[in-house]
Amino acid sequence: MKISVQPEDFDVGLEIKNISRNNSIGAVASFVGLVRDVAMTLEHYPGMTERAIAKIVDEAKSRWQVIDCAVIHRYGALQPNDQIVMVAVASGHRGDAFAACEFIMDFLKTQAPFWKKEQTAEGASWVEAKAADDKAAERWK
Amino acid sequence: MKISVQPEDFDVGLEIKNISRNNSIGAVASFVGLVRDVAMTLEHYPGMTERAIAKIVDEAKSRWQVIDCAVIHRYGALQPNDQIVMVAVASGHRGDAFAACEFIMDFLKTQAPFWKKEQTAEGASWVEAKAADDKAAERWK
Amino acid sequence: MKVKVLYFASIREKLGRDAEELDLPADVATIAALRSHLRTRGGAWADALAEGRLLRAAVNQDMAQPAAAIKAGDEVAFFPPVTGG
Amino acid sequence: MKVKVLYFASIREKLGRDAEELDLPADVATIAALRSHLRTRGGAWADALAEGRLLRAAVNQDMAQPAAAIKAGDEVAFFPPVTGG
Repeated sequence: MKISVQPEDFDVGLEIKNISRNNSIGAVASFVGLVRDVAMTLEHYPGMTERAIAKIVDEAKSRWQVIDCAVIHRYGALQPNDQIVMVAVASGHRGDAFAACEFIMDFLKTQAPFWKKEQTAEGASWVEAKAADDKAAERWK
Repeated sequence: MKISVQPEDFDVGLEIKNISRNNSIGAVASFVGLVRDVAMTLEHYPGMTERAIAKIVDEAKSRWQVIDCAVIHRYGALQPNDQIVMVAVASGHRGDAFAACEFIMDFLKTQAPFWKKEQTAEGASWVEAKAADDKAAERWK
Repeated sequence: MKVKVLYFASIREKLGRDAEELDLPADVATIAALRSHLRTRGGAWADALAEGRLLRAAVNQDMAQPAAAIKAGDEVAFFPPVTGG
Repeated sequence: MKVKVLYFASIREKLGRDAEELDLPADVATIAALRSHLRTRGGAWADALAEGRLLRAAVNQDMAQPAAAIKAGDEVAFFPPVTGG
């Protein structure tokens, strides 16, 4: 189980390998979120961030078979096409791996204290939270 | 768009990178299937396999925003913990990436002509298709 | 009517054959008809292709239902339900 | 009752402050009460913490509802809805 909040980039392939070293694992689902067209700075709440992610992961483990998982979220200045976040879940079964991975991402979006500030030509502006993200999290209830 | 049916191992991290080089991509969902405890040989139907996968990918593209994707399936002799299959889908949005990736995996399981023969201590035996796999594919209708 | 027939996995092993060229009578014009036609060979053929067995088929490398038509030059395949992924 | 209060993102910028130690009156014992208490400072405080604004709060690094209790020694945080991932 790895949870990391860091400014450095990460290697998804390596993280997937690290959680796959076990013959009971038949399925690894993963997700990478990337910066699209606009550079941004990600602020977070040190301490609470790791704690919020750990709670989301624990909730996922109580719902599905999660043999191992890795969650990495970056903060600081990020450029277009940079990786922002990754979630990888290893399980015996693909249904569990997919569900737990998507669940963790949906809750990261609404429960983990990160805030994006975009740098556009007109200046910097805070990204507004999306109603679609609340909806995505609500459907797991 | 990459579809490959091959005996060689693959590098998931590299494949994810290859389909992520585009500023309109905000989300990459991926899946890796691994051999669990029992060594096996995978037989396939050359020609039809690639064709069946291409049809599944086309169907996914008609349903969700798929900017790029990679599907690799191995055949031949595989040992415990070896990688069997990977699907990675790049999209602007995470909901589309997850749905398309899971859809492709579910249909691979029921529509792509591969057959597993396991080598147990008691000898070799063909793996039986699972009703759960038919169900997983049916829920997309 | 000449067709090519392929067999895979457990079917291939039971029949001891992975492919053959056949010249079919005109009335053997669907997957289902070809399957019963092959069963008349008896022995392993009657067993491996028995009605009760769950089999899949493809015509020209596309999954096909029992009622699917077969025409001259087609590549037909019989195999068990797939188990990849 | 002494507590630590943290501000993040747009709230932090509007208030020009990221953290402070406060000694609260005994009747300021919930998130909602602390929020109105801070609004009485007026200016940017009245604006950034106005009732109509969508704000989130945490007590001791756990997301907390407006009615959540605050006790001495707590770390309380105010911030806008999160936008990570």
